[in-house]
Amino acid sequence: MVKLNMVKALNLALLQEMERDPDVLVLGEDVGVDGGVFRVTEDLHRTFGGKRVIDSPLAEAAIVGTAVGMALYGLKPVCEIQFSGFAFQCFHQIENHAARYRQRTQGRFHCQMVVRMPYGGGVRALEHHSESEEQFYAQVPGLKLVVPSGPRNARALLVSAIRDPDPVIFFEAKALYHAHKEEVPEETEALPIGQARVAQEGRDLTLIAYGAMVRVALEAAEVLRAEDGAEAEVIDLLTLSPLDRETLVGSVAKTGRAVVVHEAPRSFGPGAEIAASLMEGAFLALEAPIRRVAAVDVPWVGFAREKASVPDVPRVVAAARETLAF
Amino acid sequence: MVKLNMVKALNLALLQEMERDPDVLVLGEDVGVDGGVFRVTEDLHRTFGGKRVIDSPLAEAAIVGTAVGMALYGLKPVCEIQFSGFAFQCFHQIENHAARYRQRTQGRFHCQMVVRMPYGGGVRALEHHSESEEQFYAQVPGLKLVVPSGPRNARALLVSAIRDPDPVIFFEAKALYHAHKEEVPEETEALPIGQARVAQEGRDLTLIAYGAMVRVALEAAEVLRAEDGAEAEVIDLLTLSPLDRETLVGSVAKTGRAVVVHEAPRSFGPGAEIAASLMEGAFLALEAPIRRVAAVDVPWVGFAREKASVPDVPRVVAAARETLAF
Amino acid sequence: MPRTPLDLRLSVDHLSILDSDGNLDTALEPDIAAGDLKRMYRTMVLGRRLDERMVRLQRQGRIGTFAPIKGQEASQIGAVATLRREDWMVPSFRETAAMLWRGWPIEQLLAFFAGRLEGGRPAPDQRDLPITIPVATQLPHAVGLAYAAQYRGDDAVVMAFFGDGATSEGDFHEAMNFAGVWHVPVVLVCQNNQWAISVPIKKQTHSRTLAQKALAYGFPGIQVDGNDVLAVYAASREAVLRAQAGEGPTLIECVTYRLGVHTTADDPTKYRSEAEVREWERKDPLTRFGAYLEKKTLLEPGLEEELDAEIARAVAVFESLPPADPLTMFEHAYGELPAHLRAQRQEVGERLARTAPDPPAAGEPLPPPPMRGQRKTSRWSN
Amino acid sequence: MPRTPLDLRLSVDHLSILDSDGNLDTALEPDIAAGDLKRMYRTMVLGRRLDERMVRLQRQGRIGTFAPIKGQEASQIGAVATLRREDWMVPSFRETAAMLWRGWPIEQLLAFFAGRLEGGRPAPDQRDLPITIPVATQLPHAVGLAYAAQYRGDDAVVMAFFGDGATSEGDFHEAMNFAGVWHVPVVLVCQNNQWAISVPIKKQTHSRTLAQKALAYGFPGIQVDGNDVLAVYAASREAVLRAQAGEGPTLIECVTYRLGVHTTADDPTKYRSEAEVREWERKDPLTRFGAYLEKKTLLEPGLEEELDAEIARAVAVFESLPPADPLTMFEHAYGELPAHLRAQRQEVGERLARTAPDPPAAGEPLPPPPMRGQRKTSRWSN
Ligand SMILES: Cc1ncc(C[n+]2csc(CCOP(=O)(O)OP(=O)(O)O)c2C)c(N)n1
Ligand SMILES: Cc1ncc(C[n+]2csc(CCOP(=O)(O)OP(=O)(O)O)c2C)c(N)n1
Ligand SMILES: [Mg+2]
Ligand SMILES: [Mg+2]
Repeated sequence: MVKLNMVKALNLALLQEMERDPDVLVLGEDVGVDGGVFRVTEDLHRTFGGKRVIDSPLAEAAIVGTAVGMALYGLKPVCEIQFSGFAFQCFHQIENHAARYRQRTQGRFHCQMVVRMPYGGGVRALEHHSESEEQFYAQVPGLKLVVPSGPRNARALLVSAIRDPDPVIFFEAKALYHAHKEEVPEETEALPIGQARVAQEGRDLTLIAYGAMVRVALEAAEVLRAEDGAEAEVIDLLTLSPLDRETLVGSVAKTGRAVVVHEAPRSFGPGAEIAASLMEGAFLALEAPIRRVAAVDVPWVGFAREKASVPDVPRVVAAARETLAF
Repeated sequence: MVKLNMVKALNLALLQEMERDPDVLVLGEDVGVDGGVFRVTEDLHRTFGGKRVIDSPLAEAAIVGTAVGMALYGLKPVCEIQFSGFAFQCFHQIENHAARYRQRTQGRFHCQMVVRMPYGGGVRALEHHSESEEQFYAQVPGLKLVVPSGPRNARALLVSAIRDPDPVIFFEAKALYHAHKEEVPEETEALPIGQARVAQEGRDLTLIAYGAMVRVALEAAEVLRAEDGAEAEVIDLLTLSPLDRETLVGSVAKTGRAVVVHEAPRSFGPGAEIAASLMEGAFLALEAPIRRVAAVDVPWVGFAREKASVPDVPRVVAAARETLAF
Repeated sequence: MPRTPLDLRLSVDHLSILDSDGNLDTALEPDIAAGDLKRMYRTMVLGRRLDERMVRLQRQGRIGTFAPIKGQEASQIGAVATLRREDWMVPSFRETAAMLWRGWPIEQLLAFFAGRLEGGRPAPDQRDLPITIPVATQLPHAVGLAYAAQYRGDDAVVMAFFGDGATSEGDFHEAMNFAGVWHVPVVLVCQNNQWAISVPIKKQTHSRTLAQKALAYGFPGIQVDGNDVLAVYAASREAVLRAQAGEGPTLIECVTYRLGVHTTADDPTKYRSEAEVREWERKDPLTRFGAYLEKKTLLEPGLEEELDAEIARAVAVFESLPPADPLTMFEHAYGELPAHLRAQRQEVGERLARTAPDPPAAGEPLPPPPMRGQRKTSRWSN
Repeated sequence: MPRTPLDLRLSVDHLSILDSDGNLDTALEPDIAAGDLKRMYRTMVLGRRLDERMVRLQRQGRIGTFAPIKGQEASQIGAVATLRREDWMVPSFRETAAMLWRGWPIEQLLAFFAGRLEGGRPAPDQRDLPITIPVATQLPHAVGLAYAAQYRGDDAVVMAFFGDGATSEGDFHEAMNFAGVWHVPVVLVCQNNQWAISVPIKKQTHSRTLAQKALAYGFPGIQVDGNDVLAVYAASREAVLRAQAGEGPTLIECVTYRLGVHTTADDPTKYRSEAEVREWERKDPLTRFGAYLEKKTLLEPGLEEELDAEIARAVAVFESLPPADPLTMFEHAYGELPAHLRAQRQEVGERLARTAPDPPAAGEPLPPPPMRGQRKTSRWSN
């Protein structure tokens, strides 16, 4: 066991998968000599050389598009998009192709590839550097979308993503990169994609979150326990798509109440699917409407105003109290 | 009054708005001499010339990107993207810029522009020519998303979209282009953006649809009336974003039951937001979970199998019956 | 050096070997075995005949919209004929002749245009990508394939096709730039057929040639007479050999013409003159190559009938395909079907079992599509 | 014509007027009024000093990450100095000097980098776009503005800035191509500062110059010594006059160097050598232009102190800005606030009224951001 922050944990996953499988390679802007602007690919260039850790020209569509070609050949590229805000430049390559080659060729080809990108706020960054675009990927059939919540599961999920035969979009919350360290086993470990984690059991209400919001949900649960004597179950989705409806429905069937928390804007966001799925799966158990705590529906608020938009503990607690009191 | 199909009705809107306002211009692939591959811009080139009806090079990002520049100058461009399946090429220009300039410049500049695109299936077309991507636009703050359901409202909404000070994404269901004709007044008429239409009143259940699915919902309502004696209220959204939650909640508060119908894939689709909003707004009135009838969650099924995926009358009727029987 | 022209050696050649008047530049004439010449001609004619048959199938509602190749046979066959089986071919959506050369069964192409997913499946050992519809988006894939070949130390070359219109897309640019920087074994074949639907090349770009666009990426571009199969072959062969020798990418601009409709939903009389079409008909690549073969006594008598019979057999196979089973639409969405799709498949299965009559077989006529199309144009009315 | 070089006149000039050894090509020396020369120099120095002040503000947590301009002052000022107020300026994210020239108040730039929306608002009569962060995406806007000017019959010229890395993006290509086809009055100024973060120009493209990329679009490209403000001015003036005269677009490649960090979150010692930086420090645009002005006795004594005082005043204004009112975040999302945003605004308002203490004022130090950054590099440690 070593204690690692999320950056180092992700780095370890890349290092070990590359050691294990010569078909795994890394490409993106500044991922080589510089080690990535967040240092997730640090030292890989030194270890594996410029042919396997490719400092690409500044062009997201070609990063993903050439990775699609590599994957069709049988390689397993891991792309880094510097910030999720710049991934719309390659969205057509993801939607038109990465997600579809398997079906288009009826299994003759497929795209075993990962597209990693840092997302989310809380880092005092400029426009396009703080947004949460997970919904755009969650809704694309043919893709998987993984959002880890801490160093250990980030490492284990990245290992799974690299080994997964389908294209995986891997969202890394910038706010978590250096937030805390965790014990991470030196031996490679993998976590199943598509499976949510019950981060904390409880019977009065279910708090549903992913990425950086898991910590917020856990802290809110703590407040609820301490101040309201309410036991919240906290679900950490880990994978957004395919969504683990079974775990969600199981929890809400028990608690009858739920609050979904995310950094993406509220309208037409991931919380909508979660709420709709819960209504379908646990209608008769519902004692209150499922609430969504999310960012406001405006383009970008500027980091000077960000705190008023992104969910925080008091907002989750307030929503939970309303739900409990319904 | 003249009887027009939807293509001609849209053409009339463009013609009249261009006559009325010299700042309105049209650009896109094949919109000029050819009159658009669906003929929506027919004759405009002859009437207004190549400087106002621009046959652009084949590049969606530049079509929208230059239109953004034109709008910043004060013009009112109407872009045509040949098929919605090719709009991901310009998605970054839409999301990064068209949707944001107003806020980014705190009102100093804004993008009064329309991006029209044909969407949806039912026309035996190849991949990327049959998909329904409305959710991608519905969820972008700063945009409006309009989806007409017939010639007359298409014309009136396009007029409003062109006059609207904000960027409007205008989805035209290909299946409706030649589906039927309607009386359309010769005088310009406009319909408010953001307002749904109660296409048919009813008290037993609410069917919610837009675009080509409105007809399916109306026919399903007819079957329910005839065979089940059930009175369905049918809501034609017309605008997806901003969503007219008031009309939706008002209806479901009355009926207690709802089925949402759309051609987009089910998971994380527009139906999720509608269902979630209804749960929030009409929880106590709900007698059954809100059902979603939508396309299956696979990339593209091929038109030989399309019928099994896209909602049709029997599927809507079946979902309505389950909802009524819940 | 105050204001000095930089010595950048920016130049572009034009290559023509067999012109439309039958003049042959024997010094440049490529050395192609008789059997290969015959197979090239055969595939060009097959492409042309299949085109015509497909238009009829489309009119009858048996297949959907497709993009005919008439006039572009030399650009396609001259290029792919230089590939080995272990090389890769990356088509756009108008490469029927090239795909036939590469071994795609006719009935599979028909299935593709009948909206059946089965149509897009390359054979297990075939190094071809399927048809790509979004313009220019296949070009980064070609560059990625070439990178992978180089990475693995394989000898394979990648050849990608695209049109004049495609050069305007960002993906063309990004792919070209990556190809240059990575110095990969890729041959980029642009079929400049003068039109992108209704948009003429003059409205597409202000550069005088498309070949010169390669100069922006630091690798060679060459312009060839795309209706001259020998010139296309010679330029492609040179490019393929350069690629194999590790000398990087080449852009080849084939100057050709689309003699027919853009797709079966298009009406070219709206945007171009009969006279222009007549002009190009005189440069027909088949006529020219046929005359060349005639001189070499390589023309096979009865070829057209033989090919028509081959087409007829394939159409029969296509028409006897069992109806598309809707449940298979779930099959290759993911490597393994996730829970929500298992549920959806079950739901569709139950629904079909309850209600649906068998869908029409692949070859059965379908109702006319509600979208515009099927305009009769003079060029297709014969 | 079997294999013939096409006569395409593909060439690119390099322009240099005042070199780093002080040699002046008097024949090419642009005729700039003394007052303008002084204002140019003043703005270049202001840009450099502000850079340094902003680094300190960033270190103190008073503003967030930003991109310093040190070394690129000549490329920016030589270019914008040729614009009239009615012309348009379209920056990327590293044009502080150009923005100062165009009248952006210092305190507003500081507000921008403090994450305040107010920072992005151009003055009512100002024809500048705000900072654009996604690389190259502003270039189509510039072309659209130029089209609109032409459409309206206005005389305005549009000048857009971008970096070497930006030339790899699809948007660069598409904008260049539209500019060529539409023949619009736009001047495209590429500041080739040799690096895109850690990626050197050699990994960015295989073409020997960036200027030659214009040839792919059928309009002129010129390479200039970007540390020579006179050369940049001369080339820009020519391009602006061409644009005004209806002669279409020009690409100008300014060969320059980023002497500092990419942004305050960057550590250039990871990817480039001290020696390279020293080399370029000897070509410092300020030194060179200063010496030129000295000979003309146009150097103003006490300039630096004066500018520092100007900066200090602006910092004081910035620091006394009232705290950002969160409720205003709804203000310009749409022309008119839709119902769901009215509801959200009300919700936020109630929440703030209940709970939130006043957010810190703009100038108050904030806790260090959790993201990597603020590495001290030798170049900024003095
Ligand atoms: C990204 C994208 N935009 C638009 C289209 C619609 N479209 C299909 S073919 C075509 C013209 C293509 O022109 P060109 O590249 O010259 O190829 P050609 O059709 O002449 O073979 C267009 C605009 C598309 N398929 N993909
Ligand atoms: C589309 C996009 N991708 C990535 C980034 C992250 N990024 C910011 S600046 C930069 C490098 C830009 O290089 P260049 O164009 O040479 O400009 P310079 O920074 O040297 O001024 C990158 C990759 C971005 N802002 N936008
Ligand atoms: Mg073409
Ligand atoms: Mg640079």
